[in-house]
Amino acid sequence: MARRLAIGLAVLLVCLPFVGVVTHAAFSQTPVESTAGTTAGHEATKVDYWPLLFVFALSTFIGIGVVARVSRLLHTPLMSITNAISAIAVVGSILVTGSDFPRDIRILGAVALFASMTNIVSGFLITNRMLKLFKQEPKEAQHK
Amino acid sequence: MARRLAIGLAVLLVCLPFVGVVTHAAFSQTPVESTAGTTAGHEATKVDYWPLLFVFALSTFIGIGVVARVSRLLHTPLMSITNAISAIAVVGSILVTGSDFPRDIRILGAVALFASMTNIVSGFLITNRMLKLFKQEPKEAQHK
Amino acid sequence: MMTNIVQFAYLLASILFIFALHFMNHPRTARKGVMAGVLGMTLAVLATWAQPAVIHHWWIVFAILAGFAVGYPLSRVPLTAVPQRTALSHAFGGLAAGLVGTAKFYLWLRNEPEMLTHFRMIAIIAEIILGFLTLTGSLMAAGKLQEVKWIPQRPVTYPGQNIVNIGMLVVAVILGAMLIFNPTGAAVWMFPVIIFLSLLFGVMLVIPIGGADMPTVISILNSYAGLSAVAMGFVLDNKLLIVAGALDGSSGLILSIIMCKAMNRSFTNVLFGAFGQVQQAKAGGEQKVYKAETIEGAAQVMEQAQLVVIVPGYGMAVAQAQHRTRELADQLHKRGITVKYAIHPVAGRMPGHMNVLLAEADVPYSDLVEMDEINGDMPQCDVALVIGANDVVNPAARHDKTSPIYGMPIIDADKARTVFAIKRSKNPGFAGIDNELYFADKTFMLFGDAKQVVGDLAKELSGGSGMH
Amino acid sequence: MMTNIVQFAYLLASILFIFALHFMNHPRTARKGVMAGVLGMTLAVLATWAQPAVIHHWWIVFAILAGFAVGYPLSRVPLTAVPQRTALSHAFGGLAAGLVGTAKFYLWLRNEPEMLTHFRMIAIIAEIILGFLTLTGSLMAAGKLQEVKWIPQRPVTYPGQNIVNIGMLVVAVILGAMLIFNPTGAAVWMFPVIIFLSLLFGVMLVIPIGGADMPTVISILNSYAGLSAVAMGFVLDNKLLIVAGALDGSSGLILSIIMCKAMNRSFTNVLFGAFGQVQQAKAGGEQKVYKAETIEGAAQVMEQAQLVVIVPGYGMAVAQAQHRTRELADQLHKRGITVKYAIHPVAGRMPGHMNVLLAEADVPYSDLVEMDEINGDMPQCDVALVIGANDVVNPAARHDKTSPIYGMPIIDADKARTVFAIKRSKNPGFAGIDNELYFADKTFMLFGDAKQVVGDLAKELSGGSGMH
Ligand SMILES: NC(=O)c1ccc[n+]([C@@H]2O[C@H](COP(=O)([O-])OP(=O)(O)OC[C@H]3O[C@@H](n4cnc5c(N)ncnc54)[C@H](OP(=O)(O)O)[C@@H]3O)[C@@H](O)[C@H]2O)c1
Ligand SMILES: NC(=O)c1ccc[n+]([C@@H]2O[C@H](COP(=O)([O-])OP(=O)(O)OC[C@H]3O[C@@H](n4cnc5c(N)ncnc54)[C@H](OP(=O)(O)O)[C@@H]3O)[C@@H](O)[C@H]2O)c1
Repeated sequence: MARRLAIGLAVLLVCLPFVGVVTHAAFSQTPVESTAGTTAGHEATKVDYWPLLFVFALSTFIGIGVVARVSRLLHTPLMSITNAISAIAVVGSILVTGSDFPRDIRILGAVALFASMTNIVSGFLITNRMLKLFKQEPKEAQHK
Repeated sequence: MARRLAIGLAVLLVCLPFVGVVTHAAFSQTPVESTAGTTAGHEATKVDYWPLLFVFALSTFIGIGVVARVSRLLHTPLMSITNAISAIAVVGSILVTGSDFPRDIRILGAVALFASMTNIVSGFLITNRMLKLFKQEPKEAQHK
Repeated sequence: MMTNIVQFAYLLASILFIFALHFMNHPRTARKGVMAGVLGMTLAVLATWAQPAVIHHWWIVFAILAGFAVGYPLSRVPLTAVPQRTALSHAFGGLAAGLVGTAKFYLWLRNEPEMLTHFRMIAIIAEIILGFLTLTGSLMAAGKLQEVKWIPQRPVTYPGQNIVNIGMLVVAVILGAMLIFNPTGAAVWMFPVIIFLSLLFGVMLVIPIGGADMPTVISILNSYAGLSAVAMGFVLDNKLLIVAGALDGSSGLILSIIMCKAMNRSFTNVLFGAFGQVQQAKAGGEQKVYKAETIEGAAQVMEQAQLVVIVPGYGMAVAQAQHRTRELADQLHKRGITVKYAIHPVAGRMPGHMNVLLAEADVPYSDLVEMDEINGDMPQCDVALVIGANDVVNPAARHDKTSPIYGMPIIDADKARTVFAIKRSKNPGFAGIDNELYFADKTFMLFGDAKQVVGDLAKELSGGSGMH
Repeated sequence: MMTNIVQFAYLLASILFIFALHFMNHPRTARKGVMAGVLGMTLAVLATWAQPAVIHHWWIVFAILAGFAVGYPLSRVPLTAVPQRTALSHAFGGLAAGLVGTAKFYLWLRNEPEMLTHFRMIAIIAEIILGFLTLTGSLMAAGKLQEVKWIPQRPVTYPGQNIVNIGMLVVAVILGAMLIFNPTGAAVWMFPVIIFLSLLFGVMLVIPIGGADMPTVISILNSYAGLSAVAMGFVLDNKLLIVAGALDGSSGLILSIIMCKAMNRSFTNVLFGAFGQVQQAKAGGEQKVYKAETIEGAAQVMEQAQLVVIVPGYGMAVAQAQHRTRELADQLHKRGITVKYAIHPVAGRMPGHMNVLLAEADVPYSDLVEMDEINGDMPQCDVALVIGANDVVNPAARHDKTSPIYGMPIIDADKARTVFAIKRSKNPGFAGIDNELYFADKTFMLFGDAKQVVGDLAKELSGGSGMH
């Protein structure tokens, strides 16, 4: 159970930031003021993070619900499509690369953008390629 | 199809406010600034409504997903529990009733609070009462 | 600090509500669902109450106590009255939403008109229109289900009705739109007008709808109530309201879709179909003959059976015959006869109606078989005992294109070797049409009140020793 | 105005992503899912790009083109290399998240340190730790799956390993915590240290894990990648990132849970179990004898069969034998023999691995039967043909409490009348244990490369006329 303990710790540590967010949130003395913050362009100092936490919680529920019902046949394509979707980091990368920031920052952004773009392209293409393979014989097709 | 048309119109009209929100949102000239607005106590003039729209969209998905999998046996209890849950209007009512508002406003609030409280109490109690009725015979209990 | 704790509580509450509905997916876990719901609601109330802005605690206490005082009795109504109760509480829900919206509007109008942004105005208008039409609509529905004297059961129609109704709603919405663009101007008088129109629309919407369509109407109003809560959430910038409201809204929507499917009818037809008017044409079909049967006769036939399928309907609910039905089943069980209950999704007057009633009579839910499952076994069924069901076993739905219920999936009672049908009279069911099943050669009528007849059957089988 | 359109686009994109995953619930709709995903992603990219803040368009164009240049070839890899590719792209994902986090941190540090609120710092630290450990971890995983020379397949362990690893993570997190409370102070040097520790931890985490556990590791890293996207969303106050990230995170989580269940092992055991080391104790069991069989003999037996169940495993993947397998099945079909494929949830090296390979060989997915379904039919099965599967058909899992795979649900190949097992050698499978199935009386080994052997079988059945 030394192991159980170890893993417990590990998991906790990985979740810690999120735990942190919430607890910090719940007990920070600073009154929360918020911001449009919707374009990375002009962000005010403080952000009202509660809506974000709501969005996070809700979409996790959706994710679990939806993925749990994915056909077993398609678990490999599932992995590659979520792969492509998680490349949504592209949004952040574009903002960092394209905005009027110092060059070194933007280089980081450009690399990130390249990496995410690679995932998007390869992820969706290979998923599609795999799905094309799944056929159903006509006879089966009827009584479906 | 005069009817189809009629209903179409009706549905549209009912949804209109929501369509309204979104389209208005999408094309309003006013730059959006936002607000803590999290306690009805002190709200700034403008609210960043996008998080709210996200929350709405996401929870609708969850709702549909969850309800669609409710056991047919329990559709009546389902109706009464959603009933109780929709009495969440109690939150608004409390704020209107309890805050330091002119008396007439607070009277409206009090009535609302009374109404929602009625729903909460009767809704949960009757649901529980109905669910208590659903039994399963031991023998069935095994091969479940 | 405070804000954060409150928000945290709201987040937890939202999650608890989701679980509340999730747990309803099986009777075994369902009661956990109630617990989750109660917990979430308590959290929400306390968190809100705890806010510094809230100072008039006595007002709150009294309102809450009043709520308990009325709510508790409302939760003790007999199960046959559940549909009415549900409708009634939708009315309350609509009322609450409407009032809060109104209060907020006037409050801001007086003190901080700058708060009345386009966005909030849209939300407020939506909230009051939905809230108040739900109020009156649900009251009408409750009345029809309770069969109150002065509310006509049968649809009330007049030419151009739909146009008028839609017209009203259009006007309300147009006024609303105008208000949105200058809420504080001279147009303020429109606000009460909108309220009035919504109230009126609620009544007008339900009047032309037949009593047995009320369940569908109720669930539609259910989702309106949910949407009005969502709107309130937009007004108050409160995410919990939005989540809970959305859950409610989608549940109402899905239930009404399920019902419409089970009746093979469209929303249009339900809302504007004036369904359930007595069909004059068919009323003249008196040449057809019913074969009545005696209790004794029926009992003897049943004794010989191996598989008896009981098809309960609205009649069983009206007659409160569920307990007697269970007794009858027990008698048959004693004789080693298998008894199943065939549950049509829209049997009775609300979804799952029969399940609750039979569960009340201690029928294990494993004996309650859904329509699609049982229809497979009907050919092997020796006796189908139809207790106060009519439309849901009307074969016309299968072949008679002219019938108003054509295409509605039914329980194939007519496929059983013998059919016994219990009803009081020769009157049609809610769809207002004759049921050829009753005239079939294999069918024998047992006229009388369901409770009475079923009780007698049970007694007969128990050799006169059954209680009554 | 702009803001609103962007937000609107993001909302649509979020919804499209949800549908993308939803459509994956059946092969028939799955490709719609890809469309939805592509659409959503395009929307997101365009909306972001369109923002006025974005001015250096050429940079973006070049980065995107480079992405295409690398991404396209990566999408053409042979299907047997899909696991590696997936791992590799998780590495890219982690890299992107880490870099954006780093960029944002230094940007704010220089220009607007007041932006580095506690909340944002927490999010940034989470983003970089998760991002960078995903990067190196996935690279290691990819290496092990690709069986790169200088990355050991078998777990590398040393005493106190877990302590060291956890220790590293602890330090990283502690440093992070300190940074959070004064990001701008002298402690800034900690930031690169944290990055370094995360990178190191990623490597250390994966080194002690055996090659065949990589799929589980990959999906765990998958959810980390998702979570880091979520963290980025918090940093940038961007809801779309949060939604997409959360979807990704939960999918990774669920897949790893499914796999662990299918192997009856805990996360702990996978991450810290150093599973798949060669068991010395068992290595000495050479007295047991294999009965080899000739192609001709096997072919004759099969001709007599009515039901043949093919159990594919990792070996089929390695040998690329799926097409030959299909040809063999065709030959059997010709003779009116029913052929089914028994798919174990963790056969091969990633979830659904066998399904994709066989689908590639034009096997209709209606012939791919899940473990639980097929096990019912195994007793009626005349011939079970095990093609490069080992652990997933090892009966020890059912009864031998000492076996490392004890309790793992298996395909009951041993219940078939006759078993033919194709493998190259007497080596154990990934679990590193002998498989008593191979020593059973009813079992006959066909030693050799799967592609070769299956091909020969097909040829034999087609009377020597099969191509090769
Ligand atoms: N459940 C839902 O959610 C829902 C929703 C929307 C619409 N509906 C509609 O409601 C109808 C339900 O069908 P159903 O077959 O259950 O009911 P039904 O078609 O309304 O027929 C009820 C039958 O019970 C008999 N009855 C009434 N009181 C009785 C008593 N005290 N003792 C014995 N018999 C009695 C009536 O005949 P007598 O008057 O001669 O006794 C009538 O024939 C369907 O048309 C359905 O479309 C249901
Ligand atoms: N799929 C997943 O998602 C996943 C995830 C985590 C863990 N795993 C683990 O991976 C394992 C999968 O089980 P499995 O039975 O599919 O594979 P396995 O247990 O690894 O056995 C593969 C067998 O194929 C044989 N083989 C290898 N190359 C071959 C070739 N070219 N021609 C013929 N035979 C060949 C090997 O024997 P020779 O070397 O003698 O040929 C070996 O016995 C399970 O233990 C599972 O727990 C899978």
